[in-house]
Amino acid sequence: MLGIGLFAIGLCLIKGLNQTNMDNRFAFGLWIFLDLTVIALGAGAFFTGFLLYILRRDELRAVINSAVVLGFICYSGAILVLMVDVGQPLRAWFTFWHPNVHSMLTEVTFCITCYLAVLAIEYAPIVLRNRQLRKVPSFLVFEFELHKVMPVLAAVGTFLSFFHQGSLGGLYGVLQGRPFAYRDGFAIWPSTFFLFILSAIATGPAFVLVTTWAVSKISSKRLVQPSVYRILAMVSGWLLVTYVGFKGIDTLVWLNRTVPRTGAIPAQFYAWQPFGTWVLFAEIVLFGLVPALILIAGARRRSFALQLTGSLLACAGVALNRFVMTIQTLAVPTLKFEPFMLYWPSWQEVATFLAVAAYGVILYSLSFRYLKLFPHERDLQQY
Amino acid sequence: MKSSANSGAIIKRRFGLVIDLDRCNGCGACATACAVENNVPPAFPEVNERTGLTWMRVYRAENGRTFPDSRTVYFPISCQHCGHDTPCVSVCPQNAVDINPQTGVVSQIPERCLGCRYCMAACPYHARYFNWFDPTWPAGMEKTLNPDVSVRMRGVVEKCNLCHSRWQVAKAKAAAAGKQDLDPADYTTACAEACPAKAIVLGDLDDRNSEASRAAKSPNAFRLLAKLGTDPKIYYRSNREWVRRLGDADVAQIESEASRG
Amino acid sequence: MRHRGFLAFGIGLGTALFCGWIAFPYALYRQTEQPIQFSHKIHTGEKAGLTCEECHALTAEGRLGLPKLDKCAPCHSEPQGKTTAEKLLVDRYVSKGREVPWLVYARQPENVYFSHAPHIKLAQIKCERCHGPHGDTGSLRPFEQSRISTYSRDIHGRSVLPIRRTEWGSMTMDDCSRCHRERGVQESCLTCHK
Amino acid sequence: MTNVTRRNLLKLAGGAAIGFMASPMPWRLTDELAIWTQNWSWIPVPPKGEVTTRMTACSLCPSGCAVQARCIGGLPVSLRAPAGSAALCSLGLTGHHLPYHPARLLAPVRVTERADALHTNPVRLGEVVTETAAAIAAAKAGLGTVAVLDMRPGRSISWAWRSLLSGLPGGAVIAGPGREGASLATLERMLAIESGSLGLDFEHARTIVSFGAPLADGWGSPRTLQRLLGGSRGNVRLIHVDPLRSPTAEIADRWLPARPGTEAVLALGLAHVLIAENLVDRAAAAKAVDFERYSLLVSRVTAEKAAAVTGIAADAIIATAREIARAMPAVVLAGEDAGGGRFGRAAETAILGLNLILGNAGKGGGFLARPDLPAPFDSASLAPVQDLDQLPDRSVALLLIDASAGDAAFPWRVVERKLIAKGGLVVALSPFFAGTARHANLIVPAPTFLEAMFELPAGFDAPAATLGISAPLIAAREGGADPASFVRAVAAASRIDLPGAWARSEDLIKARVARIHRVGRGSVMSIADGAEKPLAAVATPDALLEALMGGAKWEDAPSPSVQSMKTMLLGDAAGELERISTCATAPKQSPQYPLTLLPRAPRDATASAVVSPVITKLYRESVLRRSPETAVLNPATARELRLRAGRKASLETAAGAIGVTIATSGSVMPGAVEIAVSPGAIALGDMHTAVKMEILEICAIDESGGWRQSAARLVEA
Repeated sequence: MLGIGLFAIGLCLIKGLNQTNMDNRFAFGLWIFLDLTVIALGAGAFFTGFLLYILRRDELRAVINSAVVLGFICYSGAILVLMVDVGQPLRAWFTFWHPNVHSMLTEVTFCITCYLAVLAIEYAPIVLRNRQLRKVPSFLVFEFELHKVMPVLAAVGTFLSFFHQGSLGGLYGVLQGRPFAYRDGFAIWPSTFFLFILSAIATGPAFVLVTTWAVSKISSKRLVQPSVYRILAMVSGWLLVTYVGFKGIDTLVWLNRTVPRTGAIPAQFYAWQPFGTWVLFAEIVLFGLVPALILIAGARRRSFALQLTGSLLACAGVALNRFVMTIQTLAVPTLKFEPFMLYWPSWQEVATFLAVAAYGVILYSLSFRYLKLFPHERDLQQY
Repeated sequence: MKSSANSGAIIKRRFGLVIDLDRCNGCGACATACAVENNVPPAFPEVNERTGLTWMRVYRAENGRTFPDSRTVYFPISCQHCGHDTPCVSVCPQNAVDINPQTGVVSQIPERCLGCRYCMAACPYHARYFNWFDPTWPAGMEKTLNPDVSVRMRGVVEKCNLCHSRWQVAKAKAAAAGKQDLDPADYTTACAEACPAKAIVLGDLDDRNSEASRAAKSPNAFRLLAKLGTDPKIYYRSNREWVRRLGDADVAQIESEASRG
Repeated sequence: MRHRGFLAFGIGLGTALFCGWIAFPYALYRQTEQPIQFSHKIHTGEKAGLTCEECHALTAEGRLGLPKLDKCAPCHSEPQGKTTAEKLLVDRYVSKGREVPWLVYARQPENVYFSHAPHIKLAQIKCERCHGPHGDTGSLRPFEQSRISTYSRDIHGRSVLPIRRTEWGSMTMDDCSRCHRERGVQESCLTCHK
Repeated sequence: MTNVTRRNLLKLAGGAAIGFMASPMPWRLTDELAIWTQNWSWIPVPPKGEVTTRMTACSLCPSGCAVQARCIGGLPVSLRAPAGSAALCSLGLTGHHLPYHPARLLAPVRVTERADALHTNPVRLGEVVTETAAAIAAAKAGLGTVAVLDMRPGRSISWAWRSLLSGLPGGAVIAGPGREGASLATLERMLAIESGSLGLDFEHARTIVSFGAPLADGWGSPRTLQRLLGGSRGNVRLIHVDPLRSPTAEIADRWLPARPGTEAVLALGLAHVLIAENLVDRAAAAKAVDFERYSLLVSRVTAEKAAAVTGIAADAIIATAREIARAMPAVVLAGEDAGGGRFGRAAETAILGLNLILGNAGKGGGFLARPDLPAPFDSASLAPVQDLDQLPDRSVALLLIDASAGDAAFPWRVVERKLIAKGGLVVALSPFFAGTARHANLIVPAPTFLEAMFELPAGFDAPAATLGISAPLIAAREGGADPASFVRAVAAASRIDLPGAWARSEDLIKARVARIHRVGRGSVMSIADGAEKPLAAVATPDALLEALMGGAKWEDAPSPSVQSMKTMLLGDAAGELERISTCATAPKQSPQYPLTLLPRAPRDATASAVVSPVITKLYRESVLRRSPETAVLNPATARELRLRAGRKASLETAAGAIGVTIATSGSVMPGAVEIAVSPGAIALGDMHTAVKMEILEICAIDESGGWRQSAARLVEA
């Protein structure tokens, strides 16, 4: 899988993006949509860090390492894909040299790269705790030092992440040329800025929960206390409720104030199959409110099954939201006399992403094999 | 400091096009002339209407009635050179898009562009095009390229810039004659020049006695998606009410021939 | 033990610095000799007594460049003196009516639209400001071109660092816009790019 | 001295890393690489050189528009219309691309068919000449006849051909089909004009009644279109008969969508109203020997009857007739049948007859007599110029195709039928391995636009004879052959001596110019300053030639009088018209072919063998021109036949089938199916994509070499 993927990447880099099925209308395609999703899910890393180091929820120490690794994978993976997605990767650094401070994308680029650095540093001590490396005295010292600054890093990471999750939302919210995506905002940020933050931190823990569960299934080991799952579910659930609340308000404002002002008619947006109004419903209720309630209920009733379904639904929900913002926005026509369009990714696009996914799995399993991702793993094996 | 005062003299123009849709009969000469002038390469065999490069693109639209009452209108659409909250300018992460203060032209600099295509997502007119392929001409045809326009490489965005190279040439000519500003007769776009029906007019929209500014003020003149508040500098005019409704953004979607079924 | 460790570190550091600072700049540029040697000094001096404008004249379209053969031919129909350059000029070019394929130090890249007219006529900038004082050079230095970017060393900066030792000797975008800013020229990408 | 441990290596690496970071190398490399992407060696670089402006004229169609070329280092990089003259069409704007077209031939080739694909192998020009001579000998020996298919008649090279053929069995020059205004020949027959031809005086017409003449699609001179679209539109009215809601219909003041194939009835119906309401020029009409018969005949076709057949309301027909009579002079054109070909003799006679009863013959704003251009040389005997349908089937042993000055799409089937059973030899003169030349056995590469001197005789729609010259701007390519010298070579090889002292095409053109100068009539119109001076004021033939080379045009003095001994309103189609007038009924569709196939053929798709690859901007790269793979129906028709938009289907006629996608549009006539004709892959310069069966190949055809609308059906895949 990695092989085919790398081949596809090679094609795209050497022959150019004509290898994809993207076109002048679908300037963004599968890659951007999945990047957004992945980064949203990766939010688990910083948010758990935030809960642990800033809010001092020490139970979460059990999953923090795993969360950090996940975050690292998600972010590095996303950046890898982005490098293939842009037409001129060798010029990507222009963004740092000649930045346009008004562009949400600039914010995103800066934050993501910085945060990736932070994650790398957070990753370091986990690596250093490897038995072999512990032999080197200087490394021990280094690790110890790192531990002292960890809260600071967490804080920085949190700030950066909050910011770029927002910017990712802003990415679409500011498109005043696209009434479907455009949102009014507070200060310089459109509402999507905050909604993306909320949805990301809401689903981040859910994703951590899912992965942790998956890993323990595969390795058939108990990795964390059920209580940890419960906290994650609870946190995720309540955040999701808040998110859905705001999302609902935002949608109403958008439909009744923002859109009419642009001269467009909301009904038109959903006049095109397959993107009927059901999308809106699914986004807010089916994959928003429902998982939220399930999660809370699950946490209350100590039912892991519920927690898991809730988490899965929540993750699906955030994916759907990112899909709508990316693909549907481009599919809906703006001019009266132009057609509605659809697009299917080419195998190169899919393969490229699978390669990154594969890289993620490999990196994670290596970390799991050689590093101590779940500190309580040992103790839990006792009984 | 005569020299500095001299070269710093402020010239502010708002060049724009006024396109008379009642004269346009969709011959496509504007699109062809544009491609020749701006070294836009011919299509690869794989290229279709969704991946092509057409700085000036002519859309066909119908009034939605049926034979024999059906009527067709052609919308020549290039970059609309929005003057206010220009959607593509603010989104470009590395300043590859800006507005020339002297002409009001929205620029797109292929050498700076990294090909993220965010500007294309931002443009409501789909007037920006991405180089999905390396530009290629049949052997020998590169001898017919216009030396005043650089050929774009694969992986960057390009679009209409109101034949800016012609503006540069006219400026140089004026400067050689010691004049600060160009002679309007020396500067027109390839599309306006080529239109057999004289349906396209280029002019300074601020210059009260330019033909363009006068036409733009006519009651039947309108701008596409004007309600978005981006103040585009390309005006359209038609005496036919249904055409104006098609161009403006507040009527229900009308079946478009452009959909090709 | 400890001391040897530092030795290793030092060696690494040293080689890297050497490669980066001395070897790299040397390897980066390809040096080519001009087709024939030429002395501005002789032509501007009392020998020929030409002014810059006589050969590098501004056209009505605002173009300015190297003189064509017809400028050289009148005097150089016969070799002026014994130098090989003279011989080459007459045999290879003047007699055959072929233009001399000079390598232009200051040629701007394909994506730049540069016209001398506004700079000379309107802003009245002296040639030396950008081209340096080569009006009185006795010979032509080899043409240096980056192997990677294909840019002439003159336009991309003599130094490998983005620092300028002299007012001239570099015609990067930054140099242009610095000067434009000083003179309060309204700038945008399309002012210079095409 | 030191043992290498892993840790030392680590430290070495660390040192190196820090060292590099502290050196300019990594940073400069990043920069250089970015700049490298801006100057990729495989991205074409435009030419350098000084800018010049040169004048010439476009030879790509008979209109011969003036052209101002912007040249860099002497080579044209863009073409435009000089100030004050008609703007160029997409073909003209890209004409300077053609010398570099991928289909361009640079050496004589033999065409062979292997694995049902065409291949070319280079041959020496000598071989072509000897084989042609051999074929001539064979023809003389009784194998068959010799004919030349002249795709651009009226050029002086035609005289060379005609004198070459004069001695040969059945030797004739066939005027290439698919020419605009070919129908004028019918009018000439009706007026029994021996010498010269008819010229059309659009300039002074106040009404243009166009039966399917696609004026807005580049039919005739662009000047006409620009008059119709331009500001001065006020003084000319356009009445357009066309089942297609075509661009011409869009700009027409009145649009009459007559059912395809009922044009003749509509014309007779109009004639009926004109005569019945006494709106005709009796004096002029009475000149016709068969006026009585004519009026009797048309009296049968009442407005109501015409309405029933054509599907146009009776009062609309009456109103139109009155409108015409109100805004005289009104010229009536027989353009193209809904299939893009000629109407056929009966319909043409009926339509053009209107001109005669309106008294347009020899009147300003109508048809003027137009003396032919002087021949380039005198010759005792010349082979006749004929239409394709005058040529008997299975007769031609040697067919020479002269596509050197342009080509036109037409169904090869009609030509193939003329060749002798075991298919005679076909030799083509063409710059491209495209269009008509693809059907030849041997191709001699002629120079193309801008590579050689081309003469531009007036198009059919010029009131008086004119001559312009397209001057070369590009040196002719190596391996090309000059048509005239080819004629000479063939003549020499088969021991035919040709009159006149000419060796190359230029000589012929110069000779003709000299003769025009001797005639001394008319005036010379300069493009540069728009000044018009009498020819008498031009001192020498060379001065005239120089002027013409500089973009000027010679225009003959108009001579309006049409002296006609025997005007026939019913021409030679009386019988058929009788039938039509008595028993014409609305065309019925056969149950198995319920649809009428109407191909839409814009000029740039059919008027030339190749177009600039950049024309893809109008076809594949945008939706301006419909895709040739899209069959468009009226929504009602689609519902009736249970065809769904977006579905793949096969479009079938008696002649064949092609794969299409179904689309619906209100602009299509119920019961019709529209398909766009577009330049094929080869015409657009794509030599690798396999040549597809094209729409025109499945249309019905007529003997004169045109396409007709055809009965068709759509079968969903």
